[in-house]
Amino acid sequence: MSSNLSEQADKVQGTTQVLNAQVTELLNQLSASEAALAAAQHGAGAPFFVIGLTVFVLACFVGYYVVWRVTPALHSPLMAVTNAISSVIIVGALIAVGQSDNVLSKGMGFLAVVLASVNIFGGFIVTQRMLAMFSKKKKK
Amino acid sequence: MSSNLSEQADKVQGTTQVLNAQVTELLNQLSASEAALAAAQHGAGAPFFVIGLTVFVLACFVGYYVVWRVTPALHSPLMAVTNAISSVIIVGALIAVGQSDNVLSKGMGFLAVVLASVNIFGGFIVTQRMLAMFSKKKKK
Amino acid sequence: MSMTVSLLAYLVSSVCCIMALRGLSGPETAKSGMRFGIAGMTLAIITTMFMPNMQGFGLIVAGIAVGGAIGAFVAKKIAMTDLPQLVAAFHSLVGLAAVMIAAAAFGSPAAYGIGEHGNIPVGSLIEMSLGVAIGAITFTGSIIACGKLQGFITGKPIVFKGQHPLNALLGIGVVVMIVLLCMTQSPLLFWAIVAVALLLGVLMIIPIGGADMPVIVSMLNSYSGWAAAGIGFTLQNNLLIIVGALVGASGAILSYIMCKGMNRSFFNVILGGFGGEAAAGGAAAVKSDKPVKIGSADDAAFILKNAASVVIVPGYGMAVAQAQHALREMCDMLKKNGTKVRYAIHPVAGRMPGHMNVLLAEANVPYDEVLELEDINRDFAQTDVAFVIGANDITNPAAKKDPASPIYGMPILDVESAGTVLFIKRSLGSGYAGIDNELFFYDNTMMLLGDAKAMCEGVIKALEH
Amino acid sequence: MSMTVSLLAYLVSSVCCIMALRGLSGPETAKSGMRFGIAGMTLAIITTMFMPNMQGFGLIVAGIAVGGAIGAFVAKKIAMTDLPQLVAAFHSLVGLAAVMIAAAAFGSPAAYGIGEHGNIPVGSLIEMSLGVAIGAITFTGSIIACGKLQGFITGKPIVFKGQHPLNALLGIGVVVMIVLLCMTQSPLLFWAIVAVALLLGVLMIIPIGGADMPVIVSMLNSYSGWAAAGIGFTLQNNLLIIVGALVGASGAILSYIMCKGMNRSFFNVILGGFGGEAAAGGAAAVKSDKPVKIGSADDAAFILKNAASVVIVPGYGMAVAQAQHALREMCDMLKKNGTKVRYAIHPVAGRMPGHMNVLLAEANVPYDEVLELEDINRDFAQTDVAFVIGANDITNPAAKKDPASPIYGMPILDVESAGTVLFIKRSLGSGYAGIDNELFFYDNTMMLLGDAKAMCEGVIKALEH
Ligand SMILES: NC(=O)c1ccc[n+]([C@@H]2O[C@H](COP(=O)([O-])OP(=O)(O)OC[C@H]3O[C@@H](n4cnc5c(N)ncnc54)[C@H](OP(=O)(O)O)[C@@H]3O)[C@@H](O)[C@H]2O)c1
Ligand SMILES: NC(=O)c1ccc[n+]([C@@H]2O[C@H](COP(=O)([O-])OP(=O)(O)OC[C@H]3O[C@@H](n4cnc5c(N)ncnc54)[C@H](OP(=O)(O)O)[C@@H]3O)[C@@H](O)[C@H]2O)c1
Repeated sequence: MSSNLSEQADKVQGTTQVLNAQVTELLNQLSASEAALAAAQHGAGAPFFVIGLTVFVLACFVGYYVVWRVTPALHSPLMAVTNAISSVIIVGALIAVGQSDNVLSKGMGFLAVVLASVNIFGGFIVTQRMLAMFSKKKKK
Repeated sequence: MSSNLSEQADKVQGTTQVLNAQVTELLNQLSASEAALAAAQHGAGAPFFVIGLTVFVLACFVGYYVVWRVTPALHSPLMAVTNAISSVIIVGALIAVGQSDNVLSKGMGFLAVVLASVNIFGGFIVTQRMLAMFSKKKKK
Repeated sequence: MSMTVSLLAYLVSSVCCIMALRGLSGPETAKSGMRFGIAGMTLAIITTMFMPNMQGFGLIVAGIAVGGAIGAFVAKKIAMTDLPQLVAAFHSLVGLAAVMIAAAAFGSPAAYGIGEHGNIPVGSLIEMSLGVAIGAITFTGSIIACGKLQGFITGKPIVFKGQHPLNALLGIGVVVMIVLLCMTQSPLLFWAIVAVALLLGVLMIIPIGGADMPVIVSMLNSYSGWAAAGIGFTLQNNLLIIVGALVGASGAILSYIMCKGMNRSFFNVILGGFGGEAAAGGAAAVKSDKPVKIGSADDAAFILKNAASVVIVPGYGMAVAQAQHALREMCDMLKKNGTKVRYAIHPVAGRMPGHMNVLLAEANVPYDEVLELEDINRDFAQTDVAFVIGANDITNPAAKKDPASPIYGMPILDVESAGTVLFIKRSLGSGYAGIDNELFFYDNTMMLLGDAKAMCEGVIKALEH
Repeated sequence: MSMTVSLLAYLVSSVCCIMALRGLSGPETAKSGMRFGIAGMTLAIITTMFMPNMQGFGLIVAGIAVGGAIGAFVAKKIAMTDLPQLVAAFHSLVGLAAVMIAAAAFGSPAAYGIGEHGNIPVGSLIEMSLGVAIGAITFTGSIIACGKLQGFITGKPIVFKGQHPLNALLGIGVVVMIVLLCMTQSPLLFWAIVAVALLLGVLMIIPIGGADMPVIVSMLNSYSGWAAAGIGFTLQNNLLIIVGALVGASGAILSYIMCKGMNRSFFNVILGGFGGEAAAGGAAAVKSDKPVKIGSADDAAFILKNAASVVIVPGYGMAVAQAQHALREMCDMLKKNGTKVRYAIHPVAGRMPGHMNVLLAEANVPYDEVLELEDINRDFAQTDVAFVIGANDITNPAAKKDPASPIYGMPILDVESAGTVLFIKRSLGSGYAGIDNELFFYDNTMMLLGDAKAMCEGVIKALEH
C-alpha cells in the first residue's frame, strides 16, 4: 500500500507536471496574444482618436476651400444643403435601431432616424426648389 | 506513515487544485486578451489601407485647392518647395537606419538619408533664393 | 472584409458630400452638386443598413418614411421668405437627433463597439458627452432662433442681470459634470448634462436680438456640424467626421461673411443686445426738421419712364412683401421702354446670405443683370434712378459718415450718388439695425410709402397708361 | 502613448506642409509659407529620430550633414537659368531614395512592422513594389530629362520602331512580376522589378523632345509625390501619404497648366516627337519673299525714346542671355523719360512655369508692372511699342490663323496690334515649337538681331546720348 500510495503520489505529481506544462504553454500563448494586440495597436491600430483627428483636420481644410468658392448668390442653397448633409448622423441612429440591446436605446434611435429623415428630405427638397429657380432663367 | 502519505497526497491534491484555478484564470485572461485584440481590430483597427485611402483622398482635395490658388508668378518657387517637401520620405529612410536588423537595409537607408537631405536643403535654399528676389522689390 | 467594403463605401459617400458643396460653387454645377449630395446620403444609409448584425429593417424603413414624408411636406409647402426659420427649425432637429444618438450609445455601448454599459472608455465618454452637450445647445438654441425669426418669441433681446455670469456658471457646470461622468459612468449625470445644456442653449440665444438671428442660425449650423463630428469620434466613423467638419466649416464661414458684411465682430453678435429696436417695428417716425419728399406710384412711373438707366436695390422689405414678381414685371416694362435695368445685391441684404438672389431667381430675373456690391457700386454715379425697394440699412450713409453709428464701417451701396433715389417702404421708420437713415431727407430722394408689392403694382399700372 | 504623441507630431508636420503650399499663394505670404515648410520637415525628422528603439543617431546625423552640405552647396551655386535642370536632378534623387527605402523595407520588414522577411503581407508587398517601380521610373526619367535640359543628352526625340509596344510590354512585365512577387516573396523578383522600371524610365522619356521637358519635369514631380504616398501606405504613415498627395497634385496641376498654355493635350506631350527641330537651333533662316526690316540698337533707342507706352514681352531668349538686369536698367531709363513701361508674361514663356517672373523679380522689377496675359492682352492696341526680347512662339500669329500649325489654339500675346514691334533675337530662326513666325515680316516689325543682353546694353548706350 505504501508503494501504492507513492505510485499515486507519483501520478499526482505527473498530473501536476502536465498542468505545469500547460500553464507555461498558456502563458506563452497569452504573451503571444498580447504581442498581437500590441502589433494591432502599432500598425493599423493607431488609437482611433489620432486617425480621426487627422481626417478631421484635413476635412476642415477641404471644407474651408470648398465653401469659400461658393458664389454669394448660392449661399442660401448652401445653407440648405449643409443642413441636409449634416443629418448624416442618421448613420448613428440606424446602428442604435439595428444593433442596440435595449429597448430604450432602440427607441431613441428610432426617434433620431425620424428626425434626421425630416432633415434629409426637407433639406434636399428646399435646395432643389431654390436651384430650380436659378436654372429656369438659364433656359430663358 | 499512511496518514502522513495521505496528508502529502492531500497537499499535492491541494496544489493541483490551485494550479487548476490558475489555469482557469489564465484561460479567462487569454480570452479577454483576445477580445481586446478583436476590439482593437474592430474599432481603431480598420485595415490601415482604408484609413490611408481616406487620408489620401482628402489630401488630394486639399492639394488641388491649395495649389490652384498659387499665383502663376510663384509657380517656380512652388516647384522647388514641393521638391523639398517630397523628401519627407526621409522618414522611411531614418527608420531603415535606426531600426532595421540587417546591414544591407541600414546601408540603403543611409544612402536614402543622404539623398533626401540633398533635396531638402537644396530645395528650400533654392526656394529661398527665388523668394528673396520677390521680396527685395517690396522694400523698393 | 465586409468591414473594409463598408468603410470604402463610407469614403465614397464622403467624397460625394464634398462634391456636393463643390458643385454649389456656380449655378451651372449646382444641380449636379445636389445630385452628389443625395447620392452620398443614400449610399451612407444603405451601407449602414447592410452592415453585419443589423436588425429592425422594418422599423428603420418606417422611420425614414415617416420622417421623409414630414420633411418633404414641410419643404414643399414653406414660402421662400420663411426660409431662415425653416433652416433654424431643421437645425434643431439635427441637434435633437445628436442628443438621442449619444444617449443610445451611452445606453448600449456594445452596439457601437465602445465597451459595455457602465464600463465605457474615458475617451469615448468625453467625446460622447461633448457631442451630446453641443447637440442639446443646438436643439434649444435653434428653437429659440426659429421662434424669434417667426415672431412667436419676441425679437427683443431678453436681458436680465447676471446673465453672462450665469451662462458661464452653467458652462463650467457642464464641464465638471463631464469629468464626474468619466469617473462614475452614472446615467443620472449623463441626463443632467443634457438638461443643463438644453437650458444653456435657451439662455445663450434669448439675449440676442431677433435681427441677429441669421448669424446665429449660421453659427448653429456650424455647431450641428461639430456635433456630428463629435459623434463621429464616438462611433469611430470617418464619414461623420468628414461631413461634420464640412458642415462646421461652412457654417463658420457663412457667419464670418455675414459679420464682415455688417462690419461687426462675431463676439459683438454673440454678446447680444443689438438690433432690438428693429423688432419694435418701423412705426416710430424720425424727428427731423428737413422736409421729406413723398411721391406716389404715378410720380415714380414718370421718373422711371424718363430714366436711361435704373439700378434696383432690393432689401428685406421686398422679401416680406413678396414683391419680387411684381418688381420683375415692372422691370420688364422698363426694359421694353429701352431703359437699362440692373440689380445691386448687398452681401447682407435680406435676412440670410444670398436671400435676395434666391428671390430674384424665383421671379426669373436673368442672373447677368444681378450684380454684387463691388461690381456695381461705382456705377451709381452714372445711373439715373436708384430704385430702393424694402431696403434700408444697406444704403445708410451713416455707415460711412458717423463713427458713433452701430453700422459704422459696413460697406454700403452708394445709392445717393444716383440722379434720383426712389425708396419704397411703409414708413420713415428704421430697419434691422434700428437706426435712422438720413437718406430719406436728401434732395434727390423721393419716398414711396406703402407696401412694396402694392407699390410696384401701382407703378406698373401707371406705366401702362 | 509615445506612439500617440509621435502620430500627433506627424499630423502637425502635415499641416505645416499644407500651410507651406498655402503660403505660396501670394508674394506677401510666400516667405512665411517657406518657414512652415522648413518647420514641418524638421518636426518630421525629429519625431522620427525620437521614436522608441531608434539607434544609429551618429549615422543619421552624418547622413543629414553630408546630404545637407551637398544640397546647400549646389543650390547656392546654381544659376537661376539652370533651375529646370536642377529641379529635374533633385527629383531623380527623390526617386532613388524611394527605391532604397522600399528595398530596405523589403530587406527588414520587421523594422517597419510589416511582417518578417519572406513573409510580408500581400497588401504591403503590392504597395511596396508599386512605390519602388514609380520611384525607379522617376529616377531614370528625371536623369534623362535633366540631361536633355542641360544639353548633354540630345534634345532630339530618340525614336525607334516598336518603341511604344516595347514600353507597353515592359509595363506589363512589371505588373506580372509584382503578381509573382506577391506569390513567391523572392528578392530576385524585387530587384528585377527595379531593373525593368529603371529601363522603362529611360525609354519613356527619350522619345520626348528636349523642349517638352518642362512638362515632363512637372509630371515626374507628380510621380515623386505619388511614390512618396505609396511608401506612406507601406509604412502606414499618414504624413507621407498627405505630403505625397500634395506633391502629386501640385505636379499634376502644373503639368496641366503648361499643357493648357500650349494648347496641347498631355498625351500629345507624352507620346513625344514634338519640338525636336527646336533643338536643332534657330540657325535655319526662313524662306520668304517679303523683306525683313532689320534695325540697330540706335534705331531701337530712337523708337523707344519717342514712345509714350512700351510693353516688354520677355521669353526664353532673355533667360538664356541673362538679359534681365540690362533690360531693367533700360526700362528705368525709359521711365525716367516719362514712358509708361509694363511687362507682359505669357503663361508658358520661358521653360518652366513662372520662369520669367522669377528672372524679372531677380532684376528688381516691381511686380505691379508685371502683368499676366489676360490682364494686358487688350492693351497692346493702345501701346506704342511692343518690345519682344528672346520670345518667339508666344507671339506667333499662326496660333490664331493657321489650323495646321502645331501651336494652333494656344493663346498668344497680340504684340502685332502695337504701333511698332521690336524683336530681339539672334536670327530669323524658330523657337521652341520649331515653326516659323510670320510676324518677323510684318510692316510694323523691326528685328534687332543679336544676343539679348548685348542688344539691351547697346540700347542703353544709345539712350544715354
Ligand atoms: N442678409 C444677411 O445675411 C443678414 C444677416 C444678418 C443681419 N442682416 C441685416 O439685415 C439688414 C439688411 O438690410 P436691408 O436694407 O435689406 O433691410 P433693413 O435695413 O432691415 O430694412 C428693411 C426695410 O424694409 C421695410 N419694409 C418692411 N416690410 C415692408 C413691406 N411689406 N413693404 C415695403 N417695405 C417694407 C422696412 O421699413 P418700413 O417698416 O418703414 O416699411 C425696413 O426699413 C442689414 O442691417 C443687415 O446687417 C442681414
Ligand atoms: N514656360 C513653360 O512652362 C514651358 C513649358 C513647356 C514648353 N514651353 C514652351 O516654350 C516656349 C516659350 O516661348 P518663348 O517665346 O518664351 O520661347 P521660344 O519660342 O523658344 O523662343 C525663344 C527665342 O529666343 C531666341 N534666343 C535664344 N537665345 C537668345 C539669346 N541669347 N539672345 C536673344 N535671343 C535668343 C531664340 O531665337 P534665336 O535662336 O534666333 O536667337 C528663340 O526663337 C513655348 O513654345 C512654350 O510652349 C514653355
